[in-house]
Amino acid sequence: MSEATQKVDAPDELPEELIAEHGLSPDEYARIRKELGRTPTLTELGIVSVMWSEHCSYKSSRIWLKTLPTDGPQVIQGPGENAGVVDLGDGDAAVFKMESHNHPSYIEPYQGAATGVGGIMRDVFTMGARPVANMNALRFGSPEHSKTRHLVSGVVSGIGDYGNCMGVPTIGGETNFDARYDGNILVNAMCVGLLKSDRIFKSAARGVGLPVVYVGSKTGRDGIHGATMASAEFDDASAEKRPTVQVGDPFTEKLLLEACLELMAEDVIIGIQDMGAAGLTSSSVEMADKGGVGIELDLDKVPCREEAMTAYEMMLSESQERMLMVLKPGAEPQAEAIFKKWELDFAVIGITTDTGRFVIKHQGAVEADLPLSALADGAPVYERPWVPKEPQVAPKEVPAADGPLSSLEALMGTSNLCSKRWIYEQYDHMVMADTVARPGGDAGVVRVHGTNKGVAVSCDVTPRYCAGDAFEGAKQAVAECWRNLTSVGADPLAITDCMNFGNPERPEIMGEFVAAVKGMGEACTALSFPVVSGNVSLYNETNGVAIPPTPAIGGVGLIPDVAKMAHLALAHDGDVLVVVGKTKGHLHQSRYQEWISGKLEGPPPSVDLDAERKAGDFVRGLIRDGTVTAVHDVSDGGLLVAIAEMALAGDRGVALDADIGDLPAHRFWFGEDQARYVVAVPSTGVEALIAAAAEADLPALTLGTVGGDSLSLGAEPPLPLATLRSTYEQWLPDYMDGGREQ
Amino acid sequence: MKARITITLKPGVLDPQGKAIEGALHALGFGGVDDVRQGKYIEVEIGESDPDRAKAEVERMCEELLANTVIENYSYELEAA
Amino acid sequence: MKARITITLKPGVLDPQGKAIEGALHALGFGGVDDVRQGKYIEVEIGESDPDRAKAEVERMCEELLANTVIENYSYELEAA
Amino acid sequence: MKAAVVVFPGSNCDRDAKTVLTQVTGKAPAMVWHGDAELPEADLIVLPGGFSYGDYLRSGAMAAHSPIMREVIARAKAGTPVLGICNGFQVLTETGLLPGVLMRNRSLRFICKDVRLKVERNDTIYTRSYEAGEIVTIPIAHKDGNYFADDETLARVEGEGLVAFRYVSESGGLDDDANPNGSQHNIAGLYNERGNVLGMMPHPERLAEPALGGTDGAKIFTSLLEALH
Ligand SMILES: Nc1ncnc2c1ncn2[C@@H]1O[C@H](COP(=O)(O)OP(=O)(O)O)[C@@H](O)[C@H]1O
Ligand SMILES: [Mg+2]
Repeated sequence: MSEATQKVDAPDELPEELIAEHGLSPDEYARIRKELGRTPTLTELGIVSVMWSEHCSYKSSRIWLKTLPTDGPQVIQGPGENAGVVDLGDGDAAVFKMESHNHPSYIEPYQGAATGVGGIMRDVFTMGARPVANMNALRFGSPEHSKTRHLVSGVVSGIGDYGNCMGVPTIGGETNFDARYDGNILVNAMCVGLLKSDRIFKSAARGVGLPVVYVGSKTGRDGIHGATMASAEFDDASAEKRPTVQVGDPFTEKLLLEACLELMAEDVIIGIQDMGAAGLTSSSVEMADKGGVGIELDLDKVPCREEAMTAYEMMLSESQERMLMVLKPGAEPQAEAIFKKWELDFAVIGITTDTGRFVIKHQGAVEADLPLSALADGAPVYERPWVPKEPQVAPKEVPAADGPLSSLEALMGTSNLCSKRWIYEQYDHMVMADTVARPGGDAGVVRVHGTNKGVAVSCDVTPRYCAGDAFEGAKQAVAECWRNLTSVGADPLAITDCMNFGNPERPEIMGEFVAAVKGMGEACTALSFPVVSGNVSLYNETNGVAIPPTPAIGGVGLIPDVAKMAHLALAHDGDVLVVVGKTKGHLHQSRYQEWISGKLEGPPPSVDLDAERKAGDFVRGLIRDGTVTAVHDVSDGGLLVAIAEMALAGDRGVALDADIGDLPAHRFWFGEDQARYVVAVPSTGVEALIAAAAEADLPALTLGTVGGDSLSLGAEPPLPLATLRSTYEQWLPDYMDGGREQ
Repeated sequence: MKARITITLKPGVLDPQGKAIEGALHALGFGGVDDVRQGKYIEVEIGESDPDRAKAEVERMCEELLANTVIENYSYELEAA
Repeated sequence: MKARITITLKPGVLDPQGKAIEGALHALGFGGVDDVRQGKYIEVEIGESDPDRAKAEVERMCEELLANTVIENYSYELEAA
Repeated sequence: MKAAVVVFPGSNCDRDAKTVLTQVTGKAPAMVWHGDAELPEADLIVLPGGFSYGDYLRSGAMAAHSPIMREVIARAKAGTPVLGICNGFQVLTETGLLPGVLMRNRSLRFICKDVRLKVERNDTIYTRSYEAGEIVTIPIAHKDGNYFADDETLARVEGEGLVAFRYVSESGGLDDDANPNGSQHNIAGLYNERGNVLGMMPHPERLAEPALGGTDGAKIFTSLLEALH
């Protein structure tokens, strides 16, 4: 079947509305016509539209993403495959990626979030890795918005049900509430897997005449146009797009995982690719394109769940839990036996060819015959116009509230600083019995099974900083992620990202994107923290109002020996707290500013990457040589919030007596200056630590002494931990219960 | 009045539960079984005796809470207490 | 034939789902709602056209798998294809 | 001690069970696929946690009808120790080897966290390494762990001392706050009359090593090793 002897039965002309509905611009359509020398069939139009959608083609972002640093001695696989791969030594490697499922989660939070988690895990096990840790980065609208509670509840249970059923621990994440996400929530899911570095599977279908095999679930009419939907701006009519929601089946995915890993242990797979966005179309195009071959599919062979599915529907279906593989010839029976054992569909649906064409046959007709070069590499690339944002002028001083401790108490009971326990307790974070740092700390850590090496994972971005200044904000996101990994004692290795932005056709949005990429690039270079995989989600806006630029960063680090891991919980009375790094008292765009003035304005804190590196390397050294008994980086809410989190985690109070110099107390305790860590050290070690810091040219200041059951500071009445804990722990459960009692 | 509400997945929507039950029934020897679909059944006592108002109330409940109308349909019967 | 099976909790058996739905309905302003019970609804196509044999088959399915007869009751209707 | 771990489609704590059994007994257990007709000779059969068949229909229901379960039931009736953890407990109640059912948690949410358990007795093969009445920490991770039985069954279970573990507060109190899922009488684990079958919602295999945050779970396995040796 390698020759397409039949002709395509193309229509004379396609209606303009149909072309527009497929999200193709008149120019893009003209390109297709020219490429084909004729009008495309409906199936061809569908195929081109999904391949050229923003989601699959990265047409607005590609030229910028290319500027990111992606190399390093630790990098085994950079961007371009289903996930990135970094070296963990001893032949072990970590595979990871983050992906967005924003639009589907807004429309149907449970299924949208669940299928997002399913999709990212497939990306990871497609590479031959067993997923060992999931993370999730969530941005919801304001708690007061009428939809927020429903969205939180659905998204969290969707993520939980899928990951829990798969038996992959969800070891952390982040959660923000901000009115700027009211109409466009963000659900970014990350997965980390482990494999042996000489057993990495890729997607290229190298070789002609090879069987193309479909495995997993059957194809239904799920999510047709999902990929184009993910690239379309919302409007009030988007409720109409509802039936495109996909339903996840984590049980089938668990079987698919086990079946794929079992087959991967044999030497029969040439290329493998999961069917994600744009399902069969994008998986087969990518495999053929990367392998430099043509591909021909016989859709009569595709396992279908519904009757009378057309070629168009099969090619665009986004049914979940499916994979495409190219096998060594003759290996089909061996592979089929494994998939049958796991009660999954298995079908040879096509063959690789030497024609360089993408040929789709169905019921005796040729439904599509397209040059592969036009679909993948030939997809449009735009250098969209962009304008830089006006620099923010610092508004007047942020006013001070009464006392730091009473401010702290109030702050710890706000939606953004409160405990996220209500969320992470719905996620099985211990399954696989290798979770050595559970959610609630700076980074989650899982052991490499059977060793004492640990893989640390953290997800970070501070959208309010990015809204103030996308360049500094993106730098900060990378730096905070690096810092969180450092705080547990890990060597940060590399990142994945999820670039969530508004409509790139608006120059100011494109300007934010460009600034964020530049900021990320600068930070990644300075911290030797390259980008190995990622995802872009654009058009996150409703009725012309965009989300704040949200470049979510997911980082992975290595702890050579988990016995030398650090944690934020204060561990011994009498230890002394020391802040490493300079405290300048930057309050613009801070949680304190938001709380005291109801506004977020001004420039975000700037990020001095040299200082970050110096402070981080220093603190990591303290952890490795066992000098410190607890470590926490300083981020949202500033120093006092960091100290409070350490106190609550260890259930030990602190008597604070820092010499704050000339800084007003509220700036000292709540400023969000970067490149800082709070460490706890036995009192006998304080002097040496301060001296070592001076040696390393790092500011270090003692803050107080661990002990008791409250936080005390100056003349203010001490704040009992029990009071603080209930404020901190109760906000989210009370909020979520509010729906019942209103 | 008592409302008996049945909530089913819209045609074409994947039903993992139904699929798994079908597999289990086959394994138990019910070979001829096909097209298994699982839904929900909910009984509600409503403090409304006027049939028209009861109807309106049950529909509002289904739309607002009981059914996920993105992927589910619902039907119901009313029965006087 | 098609069997429409309804599985409900026996009276006296705790129903956490029903209770939660009731609470949510109250919160949504459906004040008069009471006694909410959640059950399952399962549709099965059976390859059997004789009503008696179909009946026997459906009952066996329910007893063996679909219902946990320790806590659940079942009822069903048959409909010719 | 020779153990066998039954693997159902959707089991996901089978490897964790294997790890702890290997650590404690020094011998890797036999991993038995649910579809196998043969169950190897074993001193202990473990039904691991996870989501057999996705927990679709009712948790544990479809696994309970797996061909291998006929053999497990026969062995249990003949006195072989059978330990069901989490999903394994749900399978045991579905087969009728243990009374009652595990319903959806009172909160309707999945809950993963460490809980405090009271070890009701230490005169069983599963608990001889514990003190009677000892309060231990073991994690739970489930959505359907809300134990329910009718009054008569409950009275029998209590009367015969079949409760293995109860959810308690730090100080051992049986208050409602310490009950994570709404279980009757705070029941977290249950024996059969003969004492050879134990079903428990908490996951002892997850806290059996200091690096994971505790070792209270290991004593179930050391007890078995001692008893079955
Ligand atoms: N959606 C979530 N899922 C899982 N864990 C979460 C989620 N949101 C927050 N957490 C956890 O709560 C803790 C606090 O989060 P965060 O304040 O973002 O930490 P950091 O400031 O160190 O980045 C972390 O351990 C994080 O993993
Ligand atoms: Mg941190």
